[in-house]
Amino acid sequence: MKIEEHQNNNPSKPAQRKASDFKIRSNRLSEFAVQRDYDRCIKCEVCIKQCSFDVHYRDEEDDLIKHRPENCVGCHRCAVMCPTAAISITPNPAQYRAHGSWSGEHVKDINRQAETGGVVLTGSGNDKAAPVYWDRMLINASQVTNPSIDPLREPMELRTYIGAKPASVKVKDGKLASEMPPQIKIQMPILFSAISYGAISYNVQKAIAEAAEELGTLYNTGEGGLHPDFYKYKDNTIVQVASGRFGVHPDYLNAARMVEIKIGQGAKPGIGGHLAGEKVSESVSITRMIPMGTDAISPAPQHDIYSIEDLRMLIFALKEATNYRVPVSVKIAAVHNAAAIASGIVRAGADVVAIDGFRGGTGAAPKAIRDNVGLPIEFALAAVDQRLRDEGIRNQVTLISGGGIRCAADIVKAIALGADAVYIGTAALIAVGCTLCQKCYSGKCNWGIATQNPYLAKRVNSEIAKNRLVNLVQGWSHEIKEMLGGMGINSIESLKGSRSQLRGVGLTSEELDILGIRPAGM
Amino acid sequence: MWRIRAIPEVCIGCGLCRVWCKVEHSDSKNIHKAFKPNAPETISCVELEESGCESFAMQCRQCDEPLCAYGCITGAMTKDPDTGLVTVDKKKCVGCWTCILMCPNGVIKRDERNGRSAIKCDLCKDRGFPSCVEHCPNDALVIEESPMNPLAAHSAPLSGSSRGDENILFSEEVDDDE
Amino acid sequence: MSIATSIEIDAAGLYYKELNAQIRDAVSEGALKVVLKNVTGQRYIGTNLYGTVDRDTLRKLEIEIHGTPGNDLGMFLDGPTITVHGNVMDGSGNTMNHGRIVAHGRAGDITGFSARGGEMFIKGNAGYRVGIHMKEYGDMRPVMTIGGATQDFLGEYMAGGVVIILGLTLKPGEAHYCNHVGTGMHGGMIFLRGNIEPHQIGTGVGMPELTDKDAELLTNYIAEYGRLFDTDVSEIKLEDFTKLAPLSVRPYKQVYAY
Amino acid sequence: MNKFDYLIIGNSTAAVGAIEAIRAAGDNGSIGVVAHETEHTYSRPLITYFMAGKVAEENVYYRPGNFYERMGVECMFGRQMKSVDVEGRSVLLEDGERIGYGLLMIAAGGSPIAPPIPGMDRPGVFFMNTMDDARKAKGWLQHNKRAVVIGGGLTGLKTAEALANLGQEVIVVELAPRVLAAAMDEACSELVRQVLVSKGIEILTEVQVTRIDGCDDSNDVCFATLSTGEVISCDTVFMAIGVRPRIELVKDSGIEIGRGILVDRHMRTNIPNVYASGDIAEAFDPLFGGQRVLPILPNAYIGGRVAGMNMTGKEASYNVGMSVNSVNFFGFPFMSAGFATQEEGDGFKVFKKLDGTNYRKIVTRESKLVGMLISGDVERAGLMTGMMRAGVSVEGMEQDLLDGKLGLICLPKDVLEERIHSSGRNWQ
Repeated sequence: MKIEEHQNNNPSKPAQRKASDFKIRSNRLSEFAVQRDYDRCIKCEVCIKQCSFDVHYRDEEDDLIKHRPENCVGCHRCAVMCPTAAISITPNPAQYRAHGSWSGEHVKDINRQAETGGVVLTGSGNDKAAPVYWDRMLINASQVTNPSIDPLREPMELRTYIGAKPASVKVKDGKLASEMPPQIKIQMPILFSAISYGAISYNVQKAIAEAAEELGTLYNTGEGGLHPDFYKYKDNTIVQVASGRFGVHPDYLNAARMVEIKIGQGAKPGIGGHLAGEKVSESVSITRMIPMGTDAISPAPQHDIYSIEDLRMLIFALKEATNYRVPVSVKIAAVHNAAAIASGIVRAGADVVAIDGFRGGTGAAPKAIRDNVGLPIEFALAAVDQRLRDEGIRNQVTLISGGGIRCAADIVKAIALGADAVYIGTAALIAVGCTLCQKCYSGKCNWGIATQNPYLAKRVNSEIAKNRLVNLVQGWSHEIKEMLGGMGINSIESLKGSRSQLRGVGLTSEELDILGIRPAGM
Repeated sequence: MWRIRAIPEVCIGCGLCRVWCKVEHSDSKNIHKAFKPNAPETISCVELEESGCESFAMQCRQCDEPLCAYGCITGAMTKDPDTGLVTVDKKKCVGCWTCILMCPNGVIKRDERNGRSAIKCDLCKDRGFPSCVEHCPNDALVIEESPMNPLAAHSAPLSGSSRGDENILFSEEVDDDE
Repeated sequence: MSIATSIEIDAAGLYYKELNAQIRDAVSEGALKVVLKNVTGQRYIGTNLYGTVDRDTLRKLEIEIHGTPGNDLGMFLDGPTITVHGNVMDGSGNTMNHGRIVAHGRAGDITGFSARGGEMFIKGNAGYRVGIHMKEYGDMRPVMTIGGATQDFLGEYMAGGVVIILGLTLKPGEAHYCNHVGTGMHGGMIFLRGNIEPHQIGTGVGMPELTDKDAELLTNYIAEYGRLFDTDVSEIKLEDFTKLAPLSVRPYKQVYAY
Repeated sequence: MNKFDYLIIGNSTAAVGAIEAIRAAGDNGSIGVVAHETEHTYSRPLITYFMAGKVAEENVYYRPGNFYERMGVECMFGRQMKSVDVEGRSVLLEDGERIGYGLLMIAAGGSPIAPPIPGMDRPGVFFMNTMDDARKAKGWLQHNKRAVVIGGGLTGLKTAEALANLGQEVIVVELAPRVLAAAMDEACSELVRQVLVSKGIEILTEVQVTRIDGCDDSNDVCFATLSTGEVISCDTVFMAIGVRPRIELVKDSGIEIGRGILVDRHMRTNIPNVYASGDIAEAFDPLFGGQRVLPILPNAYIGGRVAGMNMTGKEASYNVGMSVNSVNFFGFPFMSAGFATQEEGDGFKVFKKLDGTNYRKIVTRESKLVGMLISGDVERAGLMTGMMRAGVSVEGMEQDLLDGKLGLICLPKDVLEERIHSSGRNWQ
């Protein structure tokens, strides 16, 4: 059915048109300054073609390339593509008057809202300088007493099994006699986290899927459904079931190695999501199984889950639908009582619990939520792991943590804190080209990542992107092996939950307690 | 032999191929000097084709049956039997532009900088590797390397004696080699 | 090996997992009709049939339930017809793709949640959030016909599909008691027979006139309801229906500051 | 009797095309070339450039000096063929020698048309058909300064340009109402006229030269009398009325002739082991849809190549031959292809655009491009001949074609795909 827009015309009110009806009156200062070295500029117009925000233009009269800095989002595409490095993008030196309490960002956001009356949107992860606890934990290494291992010459095991582990197993004639819950073997404890087609372009999702295939790990479709072309990567696919239930049907569920129920997302705990209708292209519509051009609304809760009991119902519905063949994961945002919730999830029968910290990425989130709601993943992970151990149910789940994993050391620390594996999302997108300009929600991503505009989406060559992703994960895997070797450990299994390998620096005793680690020097 | 091929699916229409082609075919081979306001005009042998969201770069395909060379009235345009490269001898070219009229891809240009001569993609043979391919930011230009088709030689020496049986050009019955 | 195309299973004392496994086995072995006796709250009936037989065969399969099935009856259903001689609980037809659920009784909450296709017929009343986030896609359009009335949040977030509320359980002149009807609705339509006040309807929902196509659709489904439940529907007049449809496919367009 | 596997009559473009094709096919058979000129193969269109001193003598040659040696060809230059014996597979030369062949290709070209004008034999009257003509004229012109060119066709006008470049006073005399009437329409030929006139060339149309006279004290050219009765003084006369196929060479041989030697799409004559190509042949023009003599260089080479291929047993067909001309006068380019002079009607649609000296005209038939004419901005003109050969529909693109805005990207997907991927061997 086609829905027509109904106009409410009030004939009694005479029409008055003010200047503000035609134009948004902006009191905003440009966020960025564009500097063009005219000695270097060759007027090739590459910058003009590369900028979807219409910053650069040719002034025919002066025969010069000029710019509109007020449009610049700081994505640096022009600067990178300029063949003569003639462009530099810097923070605008003209700033609002410095103020200890009212930052320029506050002033800008207030103006934005005063103009539009809307919720301030943003993309990618929390950019505030909240403490990153990874940076305050240091990893141990062996010296003399326990020899370190050289991973270049000696076997080093990063293989990880995703799935619930029974409390005990029976072995008969040297073989496993117990029936095991479904397990997925991955080659390294790194998975690509949920990023939906719709939020990102086809080519990026394809690159991620292919990278997962090549690396022997898994990627997650997010809640955007599975494009028909991507069924061929099913051995490496995690499909998500979220509140929007987009593209969820028996084929989809049975195409996957794992099904994940998405309760929450680190960047926007407690709220749903709206994929704007203009991003619902034909291909996205096929994938999400909704009409083109309509908003794809993911409600805040899943309306069949109002309790842990309801969650159990959905978990087992999915197990029934997949005939108990695949593990079922439940992903939650790291929130204050994450430990108790995780305990409930395990008791509800989930095989995997994924916890997403507050620095996790998003394609679109209200800024107020992204920057102020949730918990650092380090605390949530430590608390969840501890709680599950205390309750004696830690073995019943695989714990995956995500949300701001930036490097191999973060992964080593996460595993030492109790994770079985990590989800990487933003890091993967950076490998593909993302420069964290945070304009994902605009659909105009100049790097071709967070867009459905075919002109922009072509900018990601999935072959190049796949290779970069593979390189990144392989590089990290090497580093993890080096660190393990340094600790004298030859298997990632042995590091799991081994918090004695970590020491805190500059942390309060409460923080150390929560993390379950000792201060450096002790 | 080498050929450059466009991959329209990932061509982003940035035009850097054109920029670097101009640089390579300038006197200075320096990007700043080549584009200086008073520098001699620079010519790109790459044609960036764009229509809406679609784009690709096209340069000489070094045809096995080069109509440009067949139409050349002076013998300046030839296909090298060893490298497969279709080249123009600037000393011989008189600028009649028959090659421009013959090339179905429209990738031969007029070069009137020092006397009239046709100019076309030379695979940057002085440079060793085509600059447009090297500078394409998205691998939308690739080098295809294929064995030289003996029949494709425009003017082959007597020694080449491999006698293939395939039909060639002009023939309705022809199956393309791909 | 041959198997009767109709098979009867006594569900008494069976855990849902065992019951569903038995149904799956029966269908795998060629049963085209499965009759379940003494069903007492077993969940997910019809959910696990993916991959048993080909899609066309699945579409011919009939499951007849005597007793009261548990939650999520026919969740992810993709083909079969389920007839329940009794009430159904919460989440019937949850994320259903194709098929038919006929309940000779009442239905619980979130009936037809997120359904993308198929048909549901509920003889009596239904609970809260009925038809929530129903969708449609291509030629798939779920249609839910409810003989009685429903609780609040009927058709919340509806993105497609059709909900028909016949209001047969209301006393003459009695108004519908559901509030917040169609909150966040951005697709699909609701046909509601009987009185409803504007304050009961969510913002962004309009009341356009019935089109000829609507009338045809209603007539067909009312007739089918009458046939399935052996009910006289001659009293049901098209002019007693209110049609509810969203004013925009982008209800939250204005919420954000760019 | 001397015998060759391949005997080629003629030493110009078509002959070179055939020789190169035979050798490219890896065939080492013996090749003999008989030509009445004594020159190494040279480019006929360049002789006016040579006369004007724009092209050095060594650059007039179409192939390097060691070409015949490298190709293993035995040259019999300065010798005229007299007749062919298709039964006995041999050729009789004027000097009496008989040469046998396995396969024969006749590529003897055309000879200039000599109108019966009194005074044609006077010193100072030249043709402009061979290198020898150009050489002789070049010497003559050193001490003369006023020339009449009879014929306003391509050769005539290129001769006029060369003469003007040499500082001669030039008068072109053309029988038709305008110059280049065969290749161009009125608007375009007017542009050519303007270019020539601006360089001081005088152009007389709808007149003929009726006689050429000497002076009292000399037999040399002195005056030319026009059909109008006007007498103009001049010291040189160039005959550039045109060429016609030298079909008299095969008269009564059994080889079928029309206006030229009739050949099929394999450039084979009615006699199985006799081929013909170049200006002497009357070959298939796909656009025209029939046999035509098209004496232009690209077709000569391609025809020669096709003949060469077929002679070695590699099947190839001549499908791309159509009329194409690219010429410039004093640096100002003109191009034409196919039905360039066609006007609206007879199922043709014609679109024109004149902008200063830039002229564009396209001709379509059943929405396919079948002709074009461009002056000035000739950038990417090959796209259009490519479209003509590919036979793609240009419906709706006419304006873009006129504006020169059309690119390959506008081609139908399958054609474009072929262009991007093909190795350039199969231009239908």
